[in-house]
Amino acid sequence: MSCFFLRPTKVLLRACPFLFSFLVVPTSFAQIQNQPDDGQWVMAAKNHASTRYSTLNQITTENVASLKLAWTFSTGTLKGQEAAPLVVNNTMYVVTPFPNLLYALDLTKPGAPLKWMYQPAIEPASQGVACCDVVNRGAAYYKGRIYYNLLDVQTVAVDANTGKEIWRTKLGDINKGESMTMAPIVAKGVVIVGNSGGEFGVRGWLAGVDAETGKVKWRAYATGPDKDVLIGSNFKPFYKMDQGTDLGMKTWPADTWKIGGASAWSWISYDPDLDLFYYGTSNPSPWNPEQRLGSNKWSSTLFARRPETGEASWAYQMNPHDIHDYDGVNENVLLDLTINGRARKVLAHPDRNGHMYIIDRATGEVISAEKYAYSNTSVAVDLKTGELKLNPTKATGYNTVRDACPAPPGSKDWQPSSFSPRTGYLYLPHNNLCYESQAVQANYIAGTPFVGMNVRMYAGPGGNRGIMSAWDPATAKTVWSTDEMFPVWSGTVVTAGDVVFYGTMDGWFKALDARNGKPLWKFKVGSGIIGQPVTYKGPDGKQYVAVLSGVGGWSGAVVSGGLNGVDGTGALGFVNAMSDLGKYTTKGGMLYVFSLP
Amino acid sequence: MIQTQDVLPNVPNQEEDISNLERVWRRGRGLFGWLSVTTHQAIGMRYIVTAFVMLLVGGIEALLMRIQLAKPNNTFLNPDLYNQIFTTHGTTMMFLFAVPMMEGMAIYLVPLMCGTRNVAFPRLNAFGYWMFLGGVLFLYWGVFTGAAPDMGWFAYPPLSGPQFTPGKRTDVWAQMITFTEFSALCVATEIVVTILKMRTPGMTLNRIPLYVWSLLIQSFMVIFAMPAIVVASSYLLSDRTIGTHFVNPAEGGDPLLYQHIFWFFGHPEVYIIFIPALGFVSAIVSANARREVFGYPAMVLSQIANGFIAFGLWVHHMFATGLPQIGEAFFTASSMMIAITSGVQIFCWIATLWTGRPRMTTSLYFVYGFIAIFVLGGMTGVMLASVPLDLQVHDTYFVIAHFHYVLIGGAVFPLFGAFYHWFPKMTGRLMSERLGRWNFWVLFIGFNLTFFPMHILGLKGMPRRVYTYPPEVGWGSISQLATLGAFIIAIGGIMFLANVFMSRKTGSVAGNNPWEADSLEWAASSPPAPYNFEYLPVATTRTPMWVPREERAFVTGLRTDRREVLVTTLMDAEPHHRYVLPGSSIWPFITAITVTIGFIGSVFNPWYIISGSILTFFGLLGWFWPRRSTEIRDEAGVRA
Amino acid sequence: MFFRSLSALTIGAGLFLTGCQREKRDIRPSPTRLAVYGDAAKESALRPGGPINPQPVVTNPYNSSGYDISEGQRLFSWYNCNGCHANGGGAIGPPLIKQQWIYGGEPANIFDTIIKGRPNGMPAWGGRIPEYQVWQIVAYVRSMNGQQPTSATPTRPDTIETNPQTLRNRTSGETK
Amino acid sequence: MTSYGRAAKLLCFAAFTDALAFCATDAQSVVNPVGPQSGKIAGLWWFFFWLLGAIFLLVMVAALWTLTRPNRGLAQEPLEGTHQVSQETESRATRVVTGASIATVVILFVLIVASVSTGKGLAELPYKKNTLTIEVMGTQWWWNITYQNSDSSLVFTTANEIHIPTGRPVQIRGLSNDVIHSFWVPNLHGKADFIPSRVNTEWIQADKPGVYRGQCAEFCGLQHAHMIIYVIAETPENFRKWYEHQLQPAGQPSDPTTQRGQQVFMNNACVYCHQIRGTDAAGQNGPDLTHFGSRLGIAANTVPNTPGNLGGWIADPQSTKPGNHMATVAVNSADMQPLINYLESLK
Repeated sequence: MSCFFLRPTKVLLRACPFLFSFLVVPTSFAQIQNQPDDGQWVMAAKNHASTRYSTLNQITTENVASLKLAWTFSTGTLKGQEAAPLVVNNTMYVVTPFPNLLYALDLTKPGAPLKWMYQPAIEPASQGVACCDVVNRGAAYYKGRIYYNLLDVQTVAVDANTGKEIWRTKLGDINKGESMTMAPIVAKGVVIVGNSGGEFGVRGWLAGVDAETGKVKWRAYATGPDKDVLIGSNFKPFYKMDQGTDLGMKTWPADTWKIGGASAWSWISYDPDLDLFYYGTSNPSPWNPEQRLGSNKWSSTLFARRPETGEASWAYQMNPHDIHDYDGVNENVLLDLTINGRARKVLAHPDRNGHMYIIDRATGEVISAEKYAYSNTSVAVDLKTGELKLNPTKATGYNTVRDACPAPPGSKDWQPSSFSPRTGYLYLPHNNLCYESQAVQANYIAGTPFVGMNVRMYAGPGGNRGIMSAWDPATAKTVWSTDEMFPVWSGTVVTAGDVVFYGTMDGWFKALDARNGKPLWKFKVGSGIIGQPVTYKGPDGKQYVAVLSGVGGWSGAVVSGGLNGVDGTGALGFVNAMSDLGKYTTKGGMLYVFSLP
Repeated sequence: MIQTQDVLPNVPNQEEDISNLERVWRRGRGLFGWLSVTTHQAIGMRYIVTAFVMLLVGGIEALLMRIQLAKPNNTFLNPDLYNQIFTTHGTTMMFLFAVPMMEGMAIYLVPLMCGTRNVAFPRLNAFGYWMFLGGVLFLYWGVFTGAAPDMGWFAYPPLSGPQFTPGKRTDVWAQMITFTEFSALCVATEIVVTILKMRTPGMTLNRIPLYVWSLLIQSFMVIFAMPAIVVASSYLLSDRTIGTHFVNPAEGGDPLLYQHIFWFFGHPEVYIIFIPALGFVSAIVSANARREVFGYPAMVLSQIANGFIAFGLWVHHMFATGLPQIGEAFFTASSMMIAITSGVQIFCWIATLWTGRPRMTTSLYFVYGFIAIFVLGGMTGVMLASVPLDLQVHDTYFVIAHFHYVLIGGAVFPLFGAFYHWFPKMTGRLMSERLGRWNFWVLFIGFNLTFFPMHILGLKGMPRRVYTYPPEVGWGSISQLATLGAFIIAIGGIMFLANVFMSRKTGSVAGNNPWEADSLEWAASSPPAPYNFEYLPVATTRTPMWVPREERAFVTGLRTDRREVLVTTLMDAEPHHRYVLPGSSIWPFITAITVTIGFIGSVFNPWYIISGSILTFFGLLGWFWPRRSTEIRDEAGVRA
Repeated sequence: MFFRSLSALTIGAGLFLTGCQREKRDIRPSPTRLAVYGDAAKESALRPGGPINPQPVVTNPYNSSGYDISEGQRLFSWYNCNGCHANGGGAIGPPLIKQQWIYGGEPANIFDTIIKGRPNGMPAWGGRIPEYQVWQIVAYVRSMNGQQPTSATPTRPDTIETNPQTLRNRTSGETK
Repeated sequence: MTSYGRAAKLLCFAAFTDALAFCATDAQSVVNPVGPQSGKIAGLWWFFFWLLGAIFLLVMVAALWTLTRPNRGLAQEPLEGTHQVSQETESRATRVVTGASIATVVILFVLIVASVSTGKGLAELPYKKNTLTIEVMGTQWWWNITYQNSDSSLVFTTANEIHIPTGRPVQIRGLSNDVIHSFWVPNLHGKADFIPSRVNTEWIQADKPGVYRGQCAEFCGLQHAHMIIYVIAETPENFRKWYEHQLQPAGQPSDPTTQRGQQVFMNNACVYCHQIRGTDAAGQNGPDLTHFGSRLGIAANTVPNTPGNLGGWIADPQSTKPGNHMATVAVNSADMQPLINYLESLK
């Protein structure tokens, strides 16, 4: 299937120079190595290209073994801590899971004391519509304000210095099952946020909120007629299967698109040159595929849109008529690669279905889509038509399907990967889960789950439930990989010191050699890690690594929700694979910050 | 000295022998004695009486259903009650009436016809009866406490499964199956051994009466078919009580597997019921046509073929489940094949009547009724074997009509004939022939009035097992007709009961052989002595009773001071050795109680299997406590 | 012999007529069910001024019938209870197989929880689900904890194995 | 009317005085075929009926003949003393019985051939062009119906009533949501069992417009008797109109009463189980009510769809159909009429 040729000689990274005057614009691979970034962490994915790569290089493969705990901070909450702390202007901002507190910690003082705390007005009932723990994936900093989402479908802007609420906008209704857990990004003065609730039969949307006023500038639904999806004359999907009018309505049985899911609950990347941002939509609702015949556009779809108007430029549906809950929401890492001697602006999208999509981010053409993890639900992606060739023996339905891999959380769920231009590798924290399922008639009651599938997950081949691996987009091969007992549900960060950091659900924070995956250092924290590690340069000039510990999320719900492990179908079937988690970790909510002595 | 046998050999010590026999075979006194009985006449009669009571109960249930269906949108029964009643009706008729009744008749008649003193395993025989009674009582405990099964007598999962039939209703049904199948297997075993090893000398395989042949075939069928239903009901029971997944498709089980296993039993079950009835017909025909049944080898061979083919056509109960066409064609052909073997037997009987001198007794009336009804049922059976026709009439009143035609026509009419035929043997008095003919005509007319219209109902689209129907479908007047017929049948039943009770008191005394019939049971007195014969009669021809008295032979030399019988060889029935049968014992009853405790308890708590087993161990300990040697290898004398 | 066996049968049949709650099927709910639950459904063990004597007890009218528990099981999925509580193990909502109840585990407490909702995500179903159905759900929820007669409790649904009681012996997910 | 139909009349006149009841209603009749499938089966049926009927009569005549004096003992030999028949008589009987047995074999062979070839004929329909696929899901105790199409925007769900165009082969794709059900519309075709976790298909075609009644034929619990389905065969033109109308969401209520009715519907447990497209109600447990007003019956066609019946059904579902799964919802008397009006307005 290797009809293309990749060479890693020219890998370009794009950040967003005009937003942060203090940022140096890297224009070439060489420059990145030479020109250090500012050592801050202003958005969850580090930069708009979502590389999670820091040029800080104090911590290296040689000295990482002597990394020591610098200080800690308790978030005061015990649910899954999925957020990335932000570091801007010597202040660290930590967002907690529900009740979505925002802490500002003063890094200039020893022990980083609390500067202020913002406690939003939030509806506690919203906890009942959060499918997979009441997590929050972080905030974004822009022009002196912290923007983040509240579980009860509100977006807030908080003054970064004082902790005062500047505006708070209600964007949806928990009584329709909507919630918000994603980390927003800000592009061209527009805060881009999306809803969660693919398991509640919401109608997915992504909204552009004016950063200044909090007014909704546009809202792009993922289902329904083209005008709702903000598909206009400039919409040019690359593949025929995605072309046509009102597909968001016509690819559904009558009126089912209104409760068809396809929420945008995860990552957004932005390319300022093309002026396009990229995000994926979630699974269609309900999971039971028999209740929604058709390709169910635009669920499990990658969208490219303009930040100012929300207008769609192209779309590519990775999993038409998704039958395995393969959300398309995973991160899109924007890379500039030279392929077949041609410089191409691409995005790398490790999808839940196990394929690593390398897509031309200007046109939406799939350049390659090799499998990066074990998958038997699909065969391959046809690059001519863009279609995913499925394995019919693993198609879910009213019959029982066993040993379908990957399981609904996919080969990789939301847990973001990182990319090091130094090695040219993507660092993929991912899962190794298979499952058995049987569809049952799902009943729609607004504000309650709309799933219709009995699921039980278990470890995939090898018996380990998680894998940390490095993927070389040049050769489309895994370079190295490390097995983990539990799914690697934390994000990763890679530094110019060639160290990759990630955490495990049994509570180890680990550093690996980015080149060969050799374990270099590990530290046992209080609770399992599912957060996104970050690295920053402190006011003292030292490089710090920070991560939130506190197990939870979909995978950790068995501990954070106190679930009973005897019922394997708990947490949408994840409990079956995780019922022993409680033996290894307990609930927690603690920030750990490390530095060299 | 009371002589009971019609002819006695001229041997010394006759008086002593007879008084010995009287003493040795005497039943114990009081309740204890009653519970300890192991003689085949007593056990057989208990089966017959219990099964007859079940027939009446099942009949009452049928009447309740007919009342409910007599008019559209009737509210006489609510659906819950109706479902319980039709399930109990089917279950009762199949498991608690038909099979046990045939078994009871066999237990009563086979040793007599084979010219021996008792069945091969008298205690097992008693045990089998108590188990059967346990099943009866358990099911009707359910009926009276609202736990009657309500998922149809074949209990298809998932409807019968834990999710859709809450409570203990299915469990009661499934465990009742275990009880009755246990009992059926006990009976089948002892009948087979009795027939094969305890025939009187001279009764070679080709001299066995056709009735005994039918029982031999039926018993083998029981042995092969019943384990299947025990498996099916155990699957169901363990799915329900201990959470297994035999028939849960989602966990790799298969509801169709249950159907296959069930019908692998269920279809032979029909033949298990009516093959003995064909035996009745043969016996009645030969006695009343006053010649032996025409085409003895053809009769025997077609019965055996029936027995085999019966196992190869269960799938015609499942044509609508969506089978591959080639499989359907195979089962169509095999299902129709049974018509050949059945046809041959019908032809033979007609030929017998044709070439004989029919004496129109009531039992022969019932045989003619049988031929009319059964042949019609056979015709509809051929229709049901055809896949396209079956798709239309399957699970409709057409099928109801069909199987009542073959089961009532094929089994109950011969059975009534058999009652009239053997009643004098069992009680010593003849039943009233006059009332008998009335009885026949009322039953015959009532039957056809009830069930013939059901063919039409089926063609008009009435599915079975509906508790009511709206007026606009136009089933009302036909249903009313059927209900009327059902009450006429009930009148017929009452007439029969009246005849039984009156004749027991006032019927004319029968004598040993009122019909001048041909088989050996007529050599014994009416009713037979507990030991059947003073001296076992020897069969010198296929029709030993038509051998002139002076030419008859007897077995002498068997010891009479213990329950000694003669074991003969399988093929030629040559004397092989003496065997002492066990006498009365309370242990079969006690063991049956312990097993019952285990079975019933396990429905509520699986641990009862353990405690029941331990108790049963003690029961068996008592049962098998060593006695003196039972076997004496010694040729018994045969004396002409 | 005939009569004796007949009379034995009759006496036996008489013995059977022992009542059996489990099989009761009240297909039609009674039109009204009045009850004051507020007092009985206390969620705290502290009773200022000492305990009230005698304690008012609210019993579930649909307590021990297999049919009602099974109806409760059906409604548990019809009303999407299993969406949040899975098959008792919990997911979005807390597990229902447990010793400790956040808001009390008495029938009246569970009834209250369903009707009124609870602040941290439990929806208030009152005003829509008829009362008799709530009681049936209560009976089913309690049956998950073995608080109903096991003989009346369905052992598992006919889907993939989701019943905690039969899952208990499975491996805890470490290897498979 | 076909010759079979005439024969049916003949049969019922001959057999029953109550001919009217038998012949007046034939909307659920095996012997009133309106399509190729049921036509072939009915043809086979009459072939079997006449052939087997003749054989039956023959056997009866033979059996009764034995009762007539001249045939006692064929050759009038004395039997009483010896119970023996002469060799000659015996061999004559042997010849007759052998002949009859051979005839049985031959006839059965003919029947098997007829049956199997009809079976093959029934399997022809799927090979025709321009087919329509309808997914029917049996549920305790109603039918969920989804019209399928490769263009999913033409897919919609309704309940308990199938409309089909005449002259067009229709594939019924059968599923079950709980226990085994059996789909049976006798005027069109035989049964197909719908078994959980399996898909069973059946091909039907109606050549004559009309309303054909069918009902579940496999016992499925308390309300097995009231699991009725209507197949309404229409001209292709009418069918297209109906189809297009069904695709539309429910109309918004225009007058205050129906508006109030919609509110009542939304405020009660109704929304937990029923869907009305175009509103927020999207429950899937019960039948889709989007175009409820246009349907023939209520409660899986247990009773005709009249306002009175609807009121009774909502007020006390357990009296119309005891044991059914519809919740008894306390709708106060002032709200009942608006609710009925609203539901009946969903044409």
